[in-house]
Amino acid sequence: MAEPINSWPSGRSKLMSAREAVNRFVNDGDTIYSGFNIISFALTDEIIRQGKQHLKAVAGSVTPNVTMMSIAGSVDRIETGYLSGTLRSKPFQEMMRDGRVKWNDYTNMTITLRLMAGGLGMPFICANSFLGTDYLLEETMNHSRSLKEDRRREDGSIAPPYAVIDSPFDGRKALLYPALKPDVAIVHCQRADEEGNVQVWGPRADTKWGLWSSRNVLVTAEEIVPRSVISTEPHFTVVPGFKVSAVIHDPWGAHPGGLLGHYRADRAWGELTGASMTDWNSARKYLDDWVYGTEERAAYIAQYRERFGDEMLEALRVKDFMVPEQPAKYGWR
Amino acid sequence: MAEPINSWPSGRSKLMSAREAVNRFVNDGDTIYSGFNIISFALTDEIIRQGKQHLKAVAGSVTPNVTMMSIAGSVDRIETGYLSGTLRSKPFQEMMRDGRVKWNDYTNMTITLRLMAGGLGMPFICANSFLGTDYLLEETMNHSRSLKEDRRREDGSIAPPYAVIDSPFDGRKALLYPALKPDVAIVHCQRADEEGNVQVWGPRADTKWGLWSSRNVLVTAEEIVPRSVISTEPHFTVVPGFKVSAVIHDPWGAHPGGLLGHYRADRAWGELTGASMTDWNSARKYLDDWVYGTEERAAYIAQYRERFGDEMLEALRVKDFMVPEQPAKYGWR
Amino acid sequence: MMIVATARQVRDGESTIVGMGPPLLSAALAKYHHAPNMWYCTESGPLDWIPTSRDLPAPLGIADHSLVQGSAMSGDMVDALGAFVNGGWAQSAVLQAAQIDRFGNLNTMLAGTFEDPIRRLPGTGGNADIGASVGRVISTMPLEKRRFKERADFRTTAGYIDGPGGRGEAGLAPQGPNTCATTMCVFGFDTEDGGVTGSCEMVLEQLFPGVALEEVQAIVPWDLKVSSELSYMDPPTAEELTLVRHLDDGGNHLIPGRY
Amino acid sequence: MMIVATARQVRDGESTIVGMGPPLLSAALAKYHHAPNMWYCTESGPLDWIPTSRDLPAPLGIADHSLVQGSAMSGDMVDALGAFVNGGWAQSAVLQAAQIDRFGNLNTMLAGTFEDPIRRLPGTGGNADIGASVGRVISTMPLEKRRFKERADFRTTAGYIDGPGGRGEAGLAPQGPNTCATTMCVFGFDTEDGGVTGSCEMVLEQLFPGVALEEVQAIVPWDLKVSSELSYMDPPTAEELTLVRHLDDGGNHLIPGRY
Repeated sequence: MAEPINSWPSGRSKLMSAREAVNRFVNDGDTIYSGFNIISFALTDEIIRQGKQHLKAVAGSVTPNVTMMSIAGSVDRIETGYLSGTLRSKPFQEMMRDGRVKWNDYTNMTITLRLMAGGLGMPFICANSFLGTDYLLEETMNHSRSLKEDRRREDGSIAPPYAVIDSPFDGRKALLYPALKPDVAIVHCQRADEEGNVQVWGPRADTKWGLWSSRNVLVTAEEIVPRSVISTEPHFTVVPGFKVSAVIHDPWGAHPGGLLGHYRADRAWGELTGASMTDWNSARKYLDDWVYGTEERAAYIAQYRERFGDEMLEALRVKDFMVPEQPAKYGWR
Repeated sequence: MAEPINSWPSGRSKLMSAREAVNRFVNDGDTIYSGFNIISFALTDEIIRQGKQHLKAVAGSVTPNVTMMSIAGSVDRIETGYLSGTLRSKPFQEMMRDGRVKWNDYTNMTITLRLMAGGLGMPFICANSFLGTDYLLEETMNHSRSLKEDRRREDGSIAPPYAVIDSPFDGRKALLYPALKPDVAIVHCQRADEEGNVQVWGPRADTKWGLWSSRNVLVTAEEIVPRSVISTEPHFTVVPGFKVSAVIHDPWGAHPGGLLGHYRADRAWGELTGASMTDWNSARKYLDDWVYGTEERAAYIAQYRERFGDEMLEALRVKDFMVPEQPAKYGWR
Repeated sequence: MMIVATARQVRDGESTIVGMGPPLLSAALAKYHHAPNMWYCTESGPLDWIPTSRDLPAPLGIADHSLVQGSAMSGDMVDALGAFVNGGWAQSAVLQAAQIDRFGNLNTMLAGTFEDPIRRLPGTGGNADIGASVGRVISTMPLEKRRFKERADFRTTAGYIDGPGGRGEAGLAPQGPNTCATTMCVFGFDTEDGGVTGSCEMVLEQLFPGVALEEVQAIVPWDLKVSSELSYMDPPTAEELTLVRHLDDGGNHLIPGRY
Repeated sequence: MMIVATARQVRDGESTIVGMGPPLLSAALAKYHHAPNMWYCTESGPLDWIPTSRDLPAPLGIADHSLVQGSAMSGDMVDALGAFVNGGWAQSAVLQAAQIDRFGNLNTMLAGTFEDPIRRLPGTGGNADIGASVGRVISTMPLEKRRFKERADFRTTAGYIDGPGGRGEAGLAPQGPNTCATTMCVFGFDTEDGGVTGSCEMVLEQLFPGVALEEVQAIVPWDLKVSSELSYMDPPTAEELTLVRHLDDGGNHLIPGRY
């Protein structure tokens, strides 16, 4: 299972711009872990700006950033348990009907476990989730817009997206799902240091295994902190520096999504951007204005401030913090 | 995979004495997750005092407490990756040779993964670890002191301790290990609340999955804290209250082992107790004096203070604490 | 009414996995009202949420930041759907779905057929994971013709599958009675012992005040079983109604005509 | 000398999983001396340990509390052995073992045969997990007759198994060159490309100062390959020796005659 380690820049610093990171580490055709809970809209926008193509998006649930990447022509394949924004977006529904977007379905848990299996170097992992459902029907597994080509084996045959075997231990049915090993992960996090030690807290969903399973990890961080901040709270680290290819300092990188401890989701703006994905014209207008029309996250935020006023943005900032009643004691001598 | 939930006392409090906990929740013949990193010597001693028999001890590595339980006649079966104390203890070597103690071998990782599989409701899990080794030889898997009877299937045949199959996805060899679901887990932790929310920090080894996979979880806690202490640092919780059967307030419950943030391992005393396990006479003398001769952890500690002086014990206390340089911000509005 | 009817199915002392949408509100209502000791858990990781103040609204999503404050454990999806649900520790679940069928199978996948869908729905999320492992699934959805089908257009989440013995044959554990709470009535399932005997069919158990049996029968497309103890649900109390409105701060959950 | 010889095999910039015993000291020496940017990780969970002060001794165990202070990540065994090692992110490993054989297989299981053991050893710990997945395994043990065998009494940890192609046949990835550092010399392995070609046999590469080739040959029981570039190892520097003694505070690692 040992695979070549991703090479990192000389020295330990991986600090760079989103532009450089996407340029160096995202290739056409890549499978991309695109986040579930804390989304890097900063990196999403950059992928669209650089016109990356034929990406496959994977995550427990894929979120509005995937709808956006699909409409912009960057994502044409999806493996997930939940498609947020499907119902409202006519362009997205259209692409799923006519086969411009292909997919196979999983669940929140099975995608998470498939990422975990990829991260742990396992070929597959077990879960009951689809026993007794229509997912196991041949016409579901290999429907006309399914990812058959992605599952082609060396001998030309097509591997199934999930398979039932008899357990060699107790003979009972076991349903297996293949490991997922994305080429690249994009996420936003509360903080990281220059070396790429990434810290996330709050509901983590599939973040940790999305990062461990991906060959290249690109992270936008709300704050870049010294190593000593990381190592005095080492329990918040989800992946250590050697696992990370690029660290980008992009405050508000999750906007219009929220970031625990920093800002609430911008629900009004999220509604608006979501609404603009409902048809092709408004979607293109949004992309022109807010993605192609801005050069980086800082420019996007500047434009937001300019159009709506600082107050609109600042009103999202979290002001009320939870304080540990009795901080855990770390000490050994 | 849904199994009956362990019944808990009415109300949410699970606070009780070690005596009550072991009496209610440990049965002869049980498989017991006995800890790897933070050992509950308090519960170990109580199990020996109550004369529990035919227990099977499992953990990534089993530690001196298992040697002790074996010599005392409580443990006669072991599944682990590492037997600490094997080399020095003649009684233990003797019992392994003459079949009084039976075992199958795994590794630190595969036991941890087997516990994880048990905790996640999976029948088995994959790992390469034994490919190309003598563990896969028939004479190793079913050696004369191996746990064949524990692996007997309903139809009378013997299931293997690990099995190689061809992956239904890519056809490559995959080595499977069966899930482990202990009947009971015993561990010590830094703190818990009355409801059984257990918090552990520092190197956790296999603790989390040992607790999730076990039907009954018995925890001795260095400190019993209010719920609000738990919920203002919810990231330290390894299992929530509904997963726990008994919480015991037993300060110094890990002694002579150490507890991060509270006390260092008592290396001198650990050496002495380890040395007393080297032959039957000194082992029995130790058990009479320190296990059967004390009624509970508090009595053990009182006896220690009496014999060696308060200073010996107090010298182990941790005095030097690490302070978060920039505490993680939890806040959402 | 649907929110209240669903909440009343949530029992005190039970560990519960709460799904997206109206279930978040129903379970919060139960927690504030009659089930203070239920364990309120969502799939993104927060386990045992106890709101730190009665002023707090219900969470808006399964990863709502408000769930962090007051939770006993902040884990991830492996902990919540893997260890808690698949590991067999969730005693009940509250889920929404687009369709339900005669044997309690849920559909959150599509309307129509796979190759010619009327509409592609978002997918199962955690519902299939939960349906496979949780004994007591409480589903909730408006009582509408397109939602109640003799066979779901697509079975995303196993109920009793094709009837008695269906779960065992599929490789799943039998499960306890399910419930489906709607905008007009509450259904149970005819299976005393969890899918082994009994018809495993949906059974009408409670009508909302003012709803006639025939109205329900007109919507449900198969020959609906009716409980011999069919009763009218007690109307929501003033306390329940006040709590629901308070918990739905901002009106995000209570979409007109759909609760 | 063995400690120093082992430390010299640890490269700067490499992510390394460090095993129990002397490896903890050797890797700490490397970290302090020539490899400040190696990632020092142990299997119980601490990843990327950077001692907060040069006064600190080497950790005494893989879960030593001193590893918490200064580590970038405090995970568990799933993170360390699972994600880091089995996931393919550990570039090298430093391990102790009781026996090694001609093809670099390690034994930490027993001396003698399974049914009639001379001694039951503690078992593999994480060694088998590491041997299956890590490319560059640096093992370390005293050069003694009972430890060097043509075939290990029990193969707990896959080296090149039976020789060229052995790993591929077993279902493992081929691996890079191993190293074995002893109390008298350093061995490499005859496999340029990681177990595909070459004899995959142990090759004597460096002798400690004052050790004669014949002394080594007298201990190793098979016809030992000797590198055409056989050299004498540079003696430990004053700095290395000072560091070792400082790091072995309390004398727990340096057992007379076994380093």
